[in-house]
Amino acid sequence: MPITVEKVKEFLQRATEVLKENREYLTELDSAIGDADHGINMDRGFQAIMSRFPTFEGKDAGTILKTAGMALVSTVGGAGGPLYGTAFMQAGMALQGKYEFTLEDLVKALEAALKGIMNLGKSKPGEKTMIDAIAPAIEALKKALANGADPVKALEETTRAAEEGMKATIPMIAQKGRASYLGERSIGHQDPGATSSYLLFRTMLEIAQKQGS
Amino acid sequence: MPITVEKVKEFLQRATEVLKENREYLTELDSAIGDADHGINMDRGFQAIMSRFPTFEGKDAGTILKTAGMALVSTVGGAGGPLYGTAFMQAGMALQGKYEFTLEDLVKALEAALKGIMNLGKSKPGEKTMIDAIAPAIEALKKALANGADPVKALEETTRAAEEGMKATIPMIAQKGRASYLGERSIGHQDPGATSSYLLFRTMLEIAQKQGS
Amino acid sequence: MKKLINKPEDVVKEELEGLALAYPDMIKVHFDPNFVYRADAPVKGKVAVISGGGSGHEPMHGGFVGMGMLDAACPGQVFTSPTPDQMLEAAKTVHGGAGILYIVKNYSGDIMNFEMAADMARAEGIRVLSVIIDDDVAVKDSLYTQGRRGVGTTVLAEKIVGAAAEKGYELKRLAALCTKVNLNGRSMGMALTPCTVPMAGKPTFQLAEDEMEIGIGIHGEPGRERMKLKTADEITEMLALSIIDDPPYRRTHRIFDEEKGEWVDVDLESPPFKPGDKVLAFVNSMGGTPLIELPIIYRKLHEICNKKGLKIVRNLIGPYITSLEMQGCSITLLRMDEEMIELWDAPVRTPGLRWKA
Amino acid sequence: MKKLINKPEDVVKEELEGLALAYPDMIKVHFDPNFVYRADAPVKGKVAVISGGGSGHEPMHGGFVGMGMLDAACPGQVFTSPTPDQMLEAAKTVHGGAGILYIVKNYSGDIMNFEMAADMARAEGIRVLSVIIDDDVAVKDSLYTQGRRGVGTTVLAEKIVGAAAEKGYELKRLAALCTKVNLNGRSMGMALTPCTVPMAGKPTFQLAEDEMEIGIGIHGEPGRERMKLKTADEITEMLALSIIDDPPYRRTHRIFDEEKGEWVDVDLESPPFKPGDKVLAFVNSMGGTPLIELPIIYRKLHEICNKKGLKIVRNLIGPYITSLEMQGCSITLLRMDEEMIELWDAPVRTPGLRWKA
Ligand SMILES: Nc1ncnc2c1ncn2[C@@H]1O[C@H](COP(=O)(O)OP(=O)(O)O)[C@@H](O)[C@H]1O
Ligand SMILES: Nc1ncnc2c1ncn2[C@@H]1O[C@H](COP(=O)(O)OP(=O)(O)O)[C@@H](O)[C@H]1O
Ligand SMILES: [Mg+2]
Ligand SMILES: [Mg+2]
Ligand SMILES: [Mg+2]
Ligand SMILES: [Mg+2]
Repeated sequence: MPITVEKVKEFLQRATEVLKENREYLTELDSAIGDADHGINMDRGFQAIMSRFPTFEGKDAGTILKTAGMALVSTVGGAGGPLYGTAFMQAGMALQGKYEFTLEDLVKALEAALKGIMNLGKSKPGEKTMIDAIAPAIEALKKALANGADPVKALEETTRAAEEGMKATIPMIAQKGRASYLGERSIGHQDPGATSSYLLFRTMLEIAQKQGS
Repeated sequence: MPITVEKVKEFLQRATEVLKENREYLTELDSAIGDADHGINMDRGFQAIMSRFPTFEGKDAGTILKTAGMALVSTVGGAGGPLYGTAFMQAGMALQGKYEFTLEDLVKALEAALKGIMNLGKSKPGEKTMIDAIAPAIEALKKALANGADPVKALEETTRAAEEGMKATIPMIAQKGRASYLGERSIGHQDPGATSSYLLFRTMLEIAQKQGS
Repeated sequence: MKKLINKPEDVVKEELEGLALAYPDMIKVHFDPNFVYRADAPVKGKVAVISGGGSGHEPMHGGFVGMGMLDAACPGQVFTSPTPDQMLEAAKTVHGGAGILYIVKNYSGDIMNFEMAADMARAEGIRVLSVIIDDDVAVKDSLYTQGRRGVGTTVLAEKIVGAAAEKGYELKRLAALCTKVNLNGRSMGMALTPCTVPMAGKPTFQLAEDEMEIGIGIHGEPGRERMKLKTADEITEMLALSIIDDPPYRRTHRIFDEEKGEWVDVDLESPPFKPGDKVLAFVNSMGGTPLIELPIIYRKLHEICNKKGLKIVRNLIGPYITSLEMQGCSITLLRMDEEMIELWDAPVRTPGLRWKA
Repeated sequence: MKKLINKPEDVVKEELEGLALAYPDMIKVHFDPNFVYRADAPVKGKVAVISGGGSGHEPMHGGFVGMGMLDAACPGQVFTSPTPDQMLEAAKTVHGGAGILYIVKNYSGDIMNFEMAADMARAEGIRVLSVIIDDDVAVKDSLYTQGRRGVGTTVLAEKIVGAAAEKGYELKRLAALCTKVNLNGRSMGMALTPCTVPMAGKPTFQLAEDEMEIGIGIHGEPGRERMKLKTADEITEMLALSIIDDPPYRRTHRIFDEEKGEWVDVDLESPPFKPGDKVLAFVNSMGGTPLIELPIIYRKLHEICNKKGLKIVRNLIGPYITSLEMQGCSITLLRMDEEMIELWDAPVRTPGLRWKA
């Protein structure tokens, strides 16, 4: 069963809610090793996506995601803004013109997103960033699909991998972003960007589960 | 038995100790209705008097008190500095040239001191200031002497009147000094200047009692 | 108590040492007694303008010494009036032969110490006049108090009078100008947090997390009223309206009558603001308030002045008359005429205020 | 949280509105996207200097827009880098035909957003170069971090580069000058208290009554090390020696190569200080520190520089690059040559820094 553009919109709406609910939580995480704004930033960015919603009418998934990415770039600021903005724009580019797409297309879109983040952020896994949630999640999705898992099952594994990746940031020493200035003192704290990434994957799963039911 | 210049010096020394001991207390009182410096100011001023001590050698009571007053004027600042400074200088003027003096002379000196304070401060009893301790103390001393009380007895009554005057400032509304800006909110707090004045009278008594023993 | 200091008793001395090292082209510092004075003092033939007061209000007054403003400033201990010998020595050092104007804030301590200093300077043959600044509308009556405190208008008076002295105003004209500035200026302040005098070691008052003090002075003393925290707009409105709607204010000042050779009482009245007035709007930080907040206050003040028909022709925004690390602000409105505007715009070169020089 | 604000989400907008009302002769403000720009922009034939960064550091950067300093400043939300569209629109508005220099502090967010903006501006046919400021010696290595943060040297670079732009330096020469300033400046900061981002509502870290943070940045983030409170002299010594004894610092910057038309990596090295160097000494308040404390720091810094053979030829003392109401300070030393001294002394007229104009 293909993923429709309606599901993409539903995902963006639900993600906006989820990020709003987790605004304080993400900000709290960012206050331990950063500058206490990640939740505020993500919330502001997704509110901006919502304000662009009327323009999504009749548009393909690629255009919608690119618009969302541009909204993030121009309202979030900080590190999160350009990184998530680029991620959504790259994913949109990969899904250009599609009103329906498969999980295989999703993998391509996510890979494009990750590559965009790594290029812009000059970063790689293991540096205590959002990448540590995103990279293993994509790997898990690919593996599940290769093993012939059904969509919901595959996204369950993706989400689990994102969660594990997020938790794996706790013992890491930060090497990118503001947290890197803390050196050893960044150990023991979960990365806020990895956490917001996990929340986005979880939201994807939630939408898929609804679809399933 | 006359009061000797040695007793004056003893008084200044002991007053310095007493004010140092009460530094925090006076400052605390001043923080409730003023600017939290009265104890610090008085301590600084009397330390300065102590540093002039070597010059007191062989001098008469009047010269010593004038020197003490000038030390206060030039080191205390605030309202307390010129007021106490003037008081000591005026008292010194009244005792000019004397190496010994009577309680009657003391009354004249205290009256001169009070007049100096009232002139400079444009103030009168009932305004919640040091005057509310000093004026009744002088009255009590005069009355005791008129009644033929012995010196220690007379100074006991003086000190008691100073203490009562000090306590009587508690329910007053301040009309002079910084406390006046608090209006009604100055009610319920004891005036720091009245308190330091009481402490000086109590020290006078203490010296007289030693003399008596 | 958390402060960037060494020993509490050395704060003022070390601050002055630092000032002297930092601005040798503008000022010099004399110790024992302490005062800051113009590097090029005495300026021959110019009236010397001297102010002073407790420390803890930086940059006032030491930071306002230099070309176009003060000739000398006498800092007392923190929040404690300076002593007469400071003002006397400062006067002797900067006297350029044309007399001295003392600008004195209306606190009993400052008044008494400056009066003594003026008498002492006169005894040494120096002409001295003094003008008292009493602009704080938080103090309602003058009958049952020391009268209004001297706050924000002091800074503006020092700038305007300093410029006039530089231009060659003679002593009496200068004193009259300073009085004019005082009668046309009104201020009011508020605090979100108290401050701690280094020697005292603890805050002078306590405020709950949702409380503020309205009508505070500048000495860390409690204000007239404690109330629940309000928004910046509401606070600005409270302060601004207290100033703008303040009725005529009468009081008696003791000034020195040179003809009679003695101190005499004069009655003075501050006229209230009225639509059409040109004003200088001064938004002042009490020291600890983030600078991002001051334009927020100014924005509302501008709106209120507009509504009330007052035209803001000049402004000053920043920490200029502070109370150590206190968070809060004060507003001063000064009615301006052409003379005052021209003097305000004149060059000034001091550590704390500088333009066109 | 106690602040002189209305709604936390309106802080930046209302601050900008206030700035626009207060300084119409110096600056204008554009909203959506937000930027502050010179009232007389575009200045024909002059390179336009643009900076930007999170808000909460006032007067930086918006307060440094005006004659002799910045042409535009792009404020993000509090402590959050601005977005590329702000820098792009600012560039289009102030471009006088001679290109744009972006001065960027080295934070991942600032770098990424400014890079995107530069690419977008170039796509619209505007010549853009950017220079990164990374002067915070509290960050030891550049290999395992984003490299050193941009702090106090930014203010000095904006003044010196702004003066050079005013003098007519062309774009490449201006970028080279800015790089020179960066390579010769070093800073370090400390905090006695944290600060509270209005939108977050509580302090970013907690400090006990007897603790301080050493090596903090300017975003209310915790520092490198927490330690027991020390005296002003000890703190000054720690900061100053960290700066003066800092070894050569190497790092790689990504800059735009106009010949190749692409971003390339260049290796840069900051030479250490050595006896005989002339320096500008900058003592900065983090925002909430009483101004009386800064000369106390300066006094000790002067002594240390003397001892180390560094000659202080200019100084700057005050709250210029702040972290809201944080109490604490930072020290910056900038090695000066004749060109830089002359540019430093040139007239400047902005809301936050002003002389000779
Ligand atoms: N160079 C980078 N590459 C990838 N992710 C990064 C990079 N820098 C920061 N991040 C991510 O961004 C998150 C912080 O985002 P946010 O708080 O919005 O921005 P800022 O750090 O500018 O305040 C970090 O938790 C981290 O996951
Ligand atoms: N005008 C005055 N006349 C008499 N006493 C005064 C007057 N003004 C203030 N005082 C006294 O001075 C005391 C305060 O002294 P101090 O704290 O040293 O000075 P300041 O108020 O300048 O800080 C008050 O408690 C009061 O007793
Ligand atoms: Mg952050
Ligand atoms: Mg007091
Ligand atoms: Mg006092
Ligand atoms: Mg941020």
